[in-house]
Amino acid sequence: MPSPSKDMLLDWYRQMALIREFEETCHQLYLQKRITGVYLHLYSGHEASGVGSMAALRKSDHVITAYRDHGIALILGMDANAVMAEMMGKKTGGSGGKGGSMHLASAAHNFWGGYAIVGGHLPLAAGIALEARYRGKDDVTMTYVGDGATNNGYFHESLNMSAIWDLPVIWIIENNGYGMGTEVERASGQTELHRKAAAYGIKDFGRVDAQDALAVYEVASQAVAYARAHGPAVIEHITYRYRGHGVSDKQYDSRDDMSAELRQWMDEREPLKILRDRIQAQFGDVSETLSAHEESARQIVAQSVEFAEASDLPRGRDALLSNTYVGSPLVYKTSDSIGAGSD
Amino acid sequence: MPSPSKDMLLDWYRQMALIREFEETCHQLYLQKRITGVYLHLYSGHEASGVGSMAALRKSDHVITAYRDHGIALILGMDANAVMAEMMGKKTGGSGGKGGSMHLASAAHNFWGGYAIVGGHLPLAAGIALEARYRGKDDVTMTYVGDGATNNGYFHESLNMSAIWDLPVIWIIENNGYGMGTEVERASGQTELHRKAAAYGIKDFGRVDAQDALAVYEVASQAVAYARAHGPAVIEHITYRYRGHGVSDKQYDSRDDMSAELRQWMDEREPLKILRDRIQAQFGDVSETLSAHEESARQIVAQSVEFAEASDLPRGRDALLSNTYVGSPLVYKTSDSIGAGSD
Amino acid sequence: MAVRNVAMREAIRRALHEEMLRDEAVFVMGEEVAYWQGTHRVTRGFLEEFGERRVRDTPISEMAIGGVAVGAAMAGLRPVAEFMTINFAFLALDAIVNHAAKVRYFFDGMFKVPLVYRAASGWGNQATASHSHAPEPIFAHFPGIYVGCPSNALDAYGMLKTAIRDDNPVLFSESIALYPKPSPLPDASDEAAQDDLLVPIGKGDIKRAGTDVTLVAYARGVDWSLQAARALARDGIEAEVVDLRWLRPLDMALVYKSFKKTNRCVIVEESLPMYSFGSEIAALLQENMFDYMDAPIKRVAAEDVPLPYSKEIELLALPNAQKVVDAVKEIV
Amino acid sequence: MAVRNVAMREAIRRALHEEMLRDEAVFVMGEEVAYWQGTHRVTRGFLEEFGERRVRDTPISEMAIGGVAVGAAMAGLRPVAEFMTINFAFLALDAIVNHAAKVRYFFDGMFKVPLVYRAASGWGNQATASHSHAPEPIFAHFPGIYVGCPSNALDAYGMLKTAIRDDNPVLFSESIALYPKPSPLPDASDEAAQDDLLVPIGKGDIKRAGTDVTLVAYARGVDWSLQAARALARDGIEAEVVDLRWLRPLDMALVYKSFKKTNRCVIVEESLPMYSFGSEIAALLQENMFDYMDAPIKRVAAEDVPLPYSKEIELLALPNAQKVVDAVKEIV
Ligand SMILES: Cc1ncc(C[n+]2csc(CCOP(=O)(O)OP(=O)(O)O)c2C)c(N)n1
Ligand SMILES: Cc1ncc(C[n+]2csc(CCOP(=O)(O)OP(=O)(O)O)c2C)c(N)n1
Ligand SMILES: [Mg+2]
Ligand SMILES: [Mg+2]
Repeated sequence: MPSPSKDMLLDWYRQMALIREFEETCHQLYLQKRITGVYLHLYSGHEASGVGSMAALRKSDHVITAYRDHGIALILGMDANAVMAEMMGKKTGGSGGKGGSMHLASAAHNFWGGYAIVGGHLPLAAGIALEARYRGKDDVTMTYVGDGATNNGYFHESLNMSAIWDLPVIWIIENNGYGMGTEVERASGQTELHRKAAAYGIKDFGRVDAQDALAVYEVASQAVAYARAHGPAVIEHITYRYRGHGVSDKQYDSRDDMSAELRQWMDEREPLKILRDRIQAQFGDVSETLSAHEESARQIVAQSVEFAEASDLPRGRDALLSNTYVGSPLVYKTSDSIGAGSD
Repeated sequence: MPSPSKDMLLDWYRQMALIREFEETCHQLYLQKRITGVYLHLYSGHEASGVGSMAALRKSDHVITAYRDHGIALILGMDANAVMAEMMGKKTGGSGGKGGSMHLASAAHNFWGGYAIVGGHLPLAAGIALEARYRGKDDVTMTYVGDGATNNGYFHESLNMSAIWDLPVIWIIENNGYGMGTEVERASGQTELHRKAAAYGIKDFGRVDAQDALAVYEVASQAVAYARAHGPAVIEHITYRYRGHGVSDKQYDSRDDMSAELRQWMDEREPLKILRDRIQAQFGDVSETLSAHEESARQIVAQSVEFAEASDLPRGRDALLSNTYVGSPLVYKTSDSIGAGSD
Repeated sequence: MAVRNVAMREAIRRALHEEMLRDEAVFVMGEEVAYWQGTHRVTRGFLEEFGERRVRDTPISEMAIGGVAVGAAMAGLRPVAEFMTINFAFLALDAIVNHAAKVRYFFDGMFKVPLVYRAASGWGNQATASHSHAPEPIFAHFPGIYVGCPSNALDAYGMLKTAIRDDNPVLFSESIALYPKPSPLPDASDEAAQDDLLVPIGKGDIKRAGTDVTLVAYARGVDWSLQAARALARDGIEAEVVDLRWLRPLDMALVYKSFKKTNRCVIVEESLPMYSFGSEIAALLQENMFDYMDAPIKRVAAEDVPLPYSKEIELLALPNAQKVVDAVKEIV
Repeated sequence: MAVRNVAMREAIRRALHEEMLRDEAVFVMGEEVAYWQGTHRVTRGFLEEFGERRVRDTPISEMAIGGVAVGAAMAGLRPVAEFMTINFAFLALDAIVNHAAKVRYFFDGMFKVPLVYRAASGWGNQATASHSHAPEPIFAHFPGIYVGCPSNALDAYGMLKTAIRDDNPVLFSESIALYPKPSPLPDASDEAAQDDLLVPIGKGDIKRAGTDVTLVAYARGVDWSLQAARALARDGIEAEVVDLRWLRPLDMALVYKSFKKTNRCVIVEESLPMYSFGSEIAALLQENMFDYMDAPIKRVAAEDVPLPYSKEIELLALPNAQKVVDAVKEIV
């Protein structure tokens, strides 16, 4: 693995600043009822986990995740306008306003989506990786999965299938300490989540401090190389969610111990600060560039809000029905006097 | 663990001889179309696995298994007549003729049943163990699960739940090398199945040669003691099925390698012979007693066939409908002009 | 006895609370029921009062939630197992219909399975396609289990208590949209008064009397039906609203009695339209009330599509009172 | 072109085989489809011919079978994923209805999901309660997927080929009881002749013409209906048998056309009766054909119980031709 260049590191910072700005803006918009969906799970605090690991990928590789997907979409290069418009359920949203916060995707970026059923995307990841194996391509599928999700049957069956079929999946367990309100320790008999790999004979790349983008990148690079050549890999990212489980997670701030915990993470393990320090330690003062990135993030996100608010809503029955199926919608109505098949 | 007495060992032999006779008779009856169910999974070859492990239990402990359940029922002391009558779908069967081969149970023996959906009984096992924990009893639940079933989501979720709730379950993986026609190596990324315990932080009691009832007993005793005091335990039993997956497994004998494999197991690792040798090595010639047990097994099973064949079938709509619910059957008919609720 | 307006959520909480006090075998388990105080706040305060033994957080393991409850019930406890939303109960379909509902039958009555599965159901809050179902009829397709779906605080209270006390498995589906809705519930403080409020399994209820058309509904459909009935009354059409309350078993006697009077019927449900509640009730009516039918029976259900995120088209897909009014006007 | 009698199992095998030859993206996966040669022998010989890459044994992991197929289809393959029996598809309900059927909608058309789930369905062979379902209507409740259920070799052949070629997910349910049944299938050896046998999605079929009563059925219900029709003919009653073939979408035009002629209908299905196929068809008929109804529409389905092991009571629970005859006689 080549050590990342200065430009590369600066670009990571750009990505992380964009995510942070985007997520915090979403949070504000939600409080202002300008984003109205009941589910909105933010990636604030997780930035280095996504940025550091996806930096190990090449363009033809694949990425899939759960509902905490805004950051992933932005890292892969999805247009902030399309992402923000999706939050507001607009026609110009990445998913035409039908998917919302939990269902971003971009075929053009090999981003296979955000999924709302815990664990539901894991066999899809294996299936996407299977296509690569089937066709003899050496593209890998990077798959993000929460700590809580590792307790679901989907996790077990998907990882095992990836093992026996040698599927090139990097299973990244984003361990942010909680599934909703449940600590890892209360949910998993094995609390070192990477060790679950042993149950499938999958190569275990251990635990990584995922607030440190460089540490993440290093392990991810090894795992990607391994997956490309051999088969599945597991990595555990230790990270933290800054905004609770989701925006409707109201009790979050009411638990004092949790607030202290959060404060400590923000003070001591803030991913943007850690990266900034790393860059400056190696390359000297780059604060101007970083400030420029922060400023640019503000502009991009502000503009995305304008774009989204100016965009049209999907309207009417056609918009509702379209894309239920490929081809004619074949819509059922109780009062239809003719069916779909016969003319 | 006290070393088992001569009487105890002789009784194990009695149990094993009874099972073997029962199962081989079932096989014949199936070929003669006197047992007609499409599913009939025999315990021949597995005898020492069940006998040795359940010998470590006390009466108030619990047992649950999948569809390969005849042997388990007989070991627990279910009347052979009731078991055989169930094979023939008779009213006098243990499950009134409704359950058949895959659904034997006996509340009186704390035998919670045979279940047909692979893995489906595993959370039930955890639930039964939960009742003991909940009520402060130290009874354990011995749970048998096939190698193939360990790849199912039920396995994962149930074992994890048992771990975080410290449930007194002994998870015995009966690894007979195959799930239907699939070798363990082609089905599980981790082929040392006991190592799956690590994914749940469950105490791993390792692999046992389960053709040797004494070896089985020894490990089971440790695991039972552990479970009673602490929580779940995993044991892997290495065993073999003599009659293929089930009686409808026709290709079984057509695969030459398999037949050789089977022959080798029968020649070198026959559980009844191993037990006989163990007893005689320790206590001298007991061939008379063993022959008597074999003879008695023949009589018991022959009588069970007579009993079953002489028994009545459940007949009529009442028999069909009864025990769908506790209380009135509340049967729905499309043509009913009154419903269940109102009078 | 004082009668107060109480949110349905609160009525459910009260019923559960009383049953836990009454019977030590009753316990709750599910995702976030304990420390988080329940995703829908139904078990608020329970952990503090009853402790970790009887208020059990589970991992995100729906198959195990479904199945552990079966084992515990067979062994003599009375689990109330919560699926955070009914969508996640899809992952437990096998545990529910092939185990909870069949264990008794497999073994010809050897075991009882006195459990309740609670689940929050419904759509309309931009939860998007995989989180937007009211699939009660799917579960009620299978014999061996009962399915209850209350439409107000009083019913929720009486039905849940009955469900917990019954020796059969019950799927108890709670409409998320109705959780905050206040409706009258007596302050029954002693056990006798509480028992008077029990709702028998399979017993429907007339929620509004009328003579011109029968509206058959459950859960949120009752709300839309009552709104529609008020609107229709302004046009001189008196609708009778039959709340079946239980999807299994069905109190068809009540429906037939009403239909004999009105000779017209619209069925209202939140679910998808095909192979659903409306299908079954319409089929039963035409078969058993053929001579009383003055017009085709109409059905109002959700549109036959997955649910989108964007609010406006989401609402287009949902049934509402106006759609009920329109359907009634087609047949009266 | 020679027409031979072929078992439905063999017709399915042939269709699958031809599609695998025709399109390299088509592959099969499932429990025991490869080395064991398929539990129902549908994939007999496939492993030898196509190799492990395209004929993939899976572990006993239904959730993953359901979901891996979705991912592979999104990525451009055309998986034919087998559930050994449809009962096990309960474990994959979420993968099927919340992923396969909804991925396209979530992302507003960004992806296609061209997969087929095959499953062996039905009861009557003492498989007992958890292994005895014909639950196609449950899956067909959900939009986003098609559901096909052939009743003979020719349909099975043409429908499966269409399903594999279609860009939408299809649940293809194969009646175990019909697998061995021979029926005519042309020896279509060239592609054009094969294509002539394709059955469009959602297209029903008249399996017998008649004037006095319409029997609406699918899969095994067609068999019972045809038997009943022959028996009824001896009494001078000419039944028209409509085989819908697809439970989603429904070819109601065909049913209505027949009903306009016969004015009477009995619906025949293997499934449980509540919230099922008969419910939906009866509901649609009474609503859209009200003026043509000369009698109530009758339904013949399984008894509303779990299935017992013992043969005699098991058969009591099952529909059969005599029950169809009896139902017809109540209304003609
Ligand atoms: C099958 C299923 N069960 C429950 C839920 C509700 N739910 C949504 S997110 C979540 C917690 C997931 O935690 P984790 O996997 O750690 O991911 P994180 O939110 O921390 O990123 C739960 C329980 C769901 N969406 N799907
Ligand atoms: C969920 C489910 N999938 C598939 C089956 C069909 N099936 C029955 S037994 C079996 C093999 C199980 O193998 P294993 O767990 O090793 O147990 P064994 O039969 O060897 O004792 C399969 C695939 C089933 N009954 N349930
Ligand atoms: Mg988490
Ligand atoms: Mg096995």
